[in-house]
Amino acid sequence: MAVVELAIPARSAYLSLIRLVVDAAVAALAPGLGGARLDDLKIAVSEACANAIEAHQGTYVEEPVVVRCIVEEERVTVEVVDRGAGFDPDRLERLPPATDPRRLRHESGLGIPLMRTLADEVAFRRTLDGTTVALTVYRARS
Amino acid sequence: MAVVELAIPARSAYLSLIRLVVDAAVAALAPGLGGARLDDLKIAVSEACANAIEAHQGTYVEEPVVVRCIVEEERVTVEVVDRGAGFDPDRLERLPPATDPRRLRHESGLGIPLMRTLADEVAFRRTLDGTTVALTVYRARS
Amino acid sequence: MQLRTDVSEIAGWTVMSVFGELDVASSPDLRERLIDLVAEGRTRLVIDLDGVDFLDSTGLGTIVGALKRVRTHGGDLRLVCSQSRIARLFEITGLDKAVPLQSTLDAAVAGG
Amino acid sequence: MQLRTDVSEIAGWTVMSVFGELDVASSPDLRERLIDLVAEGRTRLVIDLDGVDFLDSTGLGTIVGALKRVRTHGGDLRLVCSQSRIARLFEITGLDKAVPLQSTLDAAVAGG
Ligand SMILES: Nc1ncnc2c1ncn2[C@@H]1O[C@H](COP(=O)(O)OP(=O)(O)O)[C@@H](O)[C@H]1O
Ligand SMILES: Nc1ncnc2c1ncn2[C@@H]1O[C@H](COP(=O)(O)OP(=O)(O)O)[C@@H](O)[C@H]1O
Repeated sequence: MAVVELAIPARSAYLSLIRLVVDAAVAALAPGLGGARLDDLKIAVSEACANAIEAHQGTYVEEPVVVRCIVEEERVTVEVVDRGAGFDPDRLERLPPATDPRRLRHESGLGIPLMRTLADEVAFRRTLDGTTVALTVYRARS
Repeated sequence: MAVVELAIPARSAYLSLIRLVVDAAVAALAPGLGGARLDDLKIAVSEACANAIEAHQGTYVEEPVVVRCIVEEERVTVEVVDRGAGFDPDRLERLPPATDPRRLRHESGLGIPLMRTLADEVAFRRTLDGTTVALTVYRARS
Repeated sequence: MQLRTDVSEIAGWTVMSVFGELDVASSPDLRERLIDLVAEGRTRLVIDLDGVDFLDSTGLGTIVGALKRVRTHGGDLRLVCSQSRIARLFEITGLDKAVPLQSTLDAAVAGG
Repeated sequence: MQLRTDVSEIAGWTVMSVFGELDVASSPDLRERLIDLVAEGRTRLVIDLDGVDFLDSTGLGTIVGALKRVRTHGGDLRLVCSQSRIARLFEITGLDKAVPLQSTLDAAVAGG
């Protein structure tokens, strides 16, 4: 198991750097993970980090967000750790289907649905001082 | 001041990733720092990290090495933090001049001299549990 | 952030070509530019995403917003997206059903 | 690591072209390959560094080692290095005085 951890200011301007590091870290640590799967993981991580950064605005804006890449034999997990106020992922508003005209009222709310589709596993853990989102992609599965 | 911190396994295979992250972090945080100065800093950081990784071999091989990029208005500092046994930088063997035939007996020992030339400031700090090397490059100076 | 847009007029359509990474850092900027176009009365819009290197959910949301705005003004929105990496995100969110993707600019501005 | 070497014979010289990052992770590998060449009696060596993207002190040390080994066997070592980023490291360590740098392969194999 190899772990690479990045701590980064809670500002969206750093998302690009986070994606670059996740890309390079996973490519170095898990060369087996194909380009498309790595792209999926990168988008999911970017979404989780955007939410973590958002959760730090206000009180925790000076606290870094932590991104931890954990590479194991059969899977890659990226944990995104924040110190925000937390939330209940089971109580989010559901978006209307894309064919429903009311769908157009919603410009946000697509991040967690995207994470759930792009990663093989998504876990939201409430921690003592925030939220940890763990995104897992299996190396063999597609 | 913006701080980006990377914790990485103590293996030389990760040096390439460290350089990439330092490059991307400094380019994102300190766009003013020119390409040549950034190259210099990257080499100096790579040397310091190679030493830190070397210092972890044996007892601390499972402990990560930490690389912290600190970007301020007028300068960029990269700190390389290890938990190795430490050393005295003032008691290193001096290499013979390059024109001395005895120079060819030394295949190593060029890392710290390179750091000292490439960075504007180099500080070696003995910490409670290892060494921290701080490499600083000023933005305006050449 | 690193987002660049070019605007041109082709066959009665206003084409906005987007270059760079379209994420939560850069989407607000794109949103403003699209709002400005619609405010100028340019409601027949094509957004060309072929220069986009990265797209996240706020980028998708920005496009949903543009679609809503042009429709409100009796206009229309079309997307150029030949990169499968990017097109995939419209497919998995079902948004390709709300705004069809065209693989070329020619196809996007064809047929009225 | 990501290090590739090609070996060819030109005008009585054995030319080893090095591609990739030459750091503490990859230098031991290069060192072995250079030792093998000298062991085969190829002691008139040119190392072409124009494909090197990154060089650290162990890379420099590996070249010092090769110089020592070819000299011990009555041979010689020349370097091709037209990239100023890389040449600079030889200059600031003074090693350009021990092994002169040539900016082209032609110049390196010229003159005996
Ligand atoms: N790490 C987090 N901490 C606190 N709240 C969060 C976190 N992640 C997501 N949320 C909440 O869940 C909501 C839905 O998130 P998401 O699906 O990514 O859409 P969006 O970010 O566009 O609103 C967010 O608006 C936020 O209220
Ligand atoms: N972080 C460190 N911890 C312990 N010892 C160190 C550290 N950095 C340097 N040293 C010591 O200083 C010596 C000289 O370092 P350097 O000039 O980089 O050359 P080299 O690494 O090639 O020996 C090393 O061999 C090592 O003994």
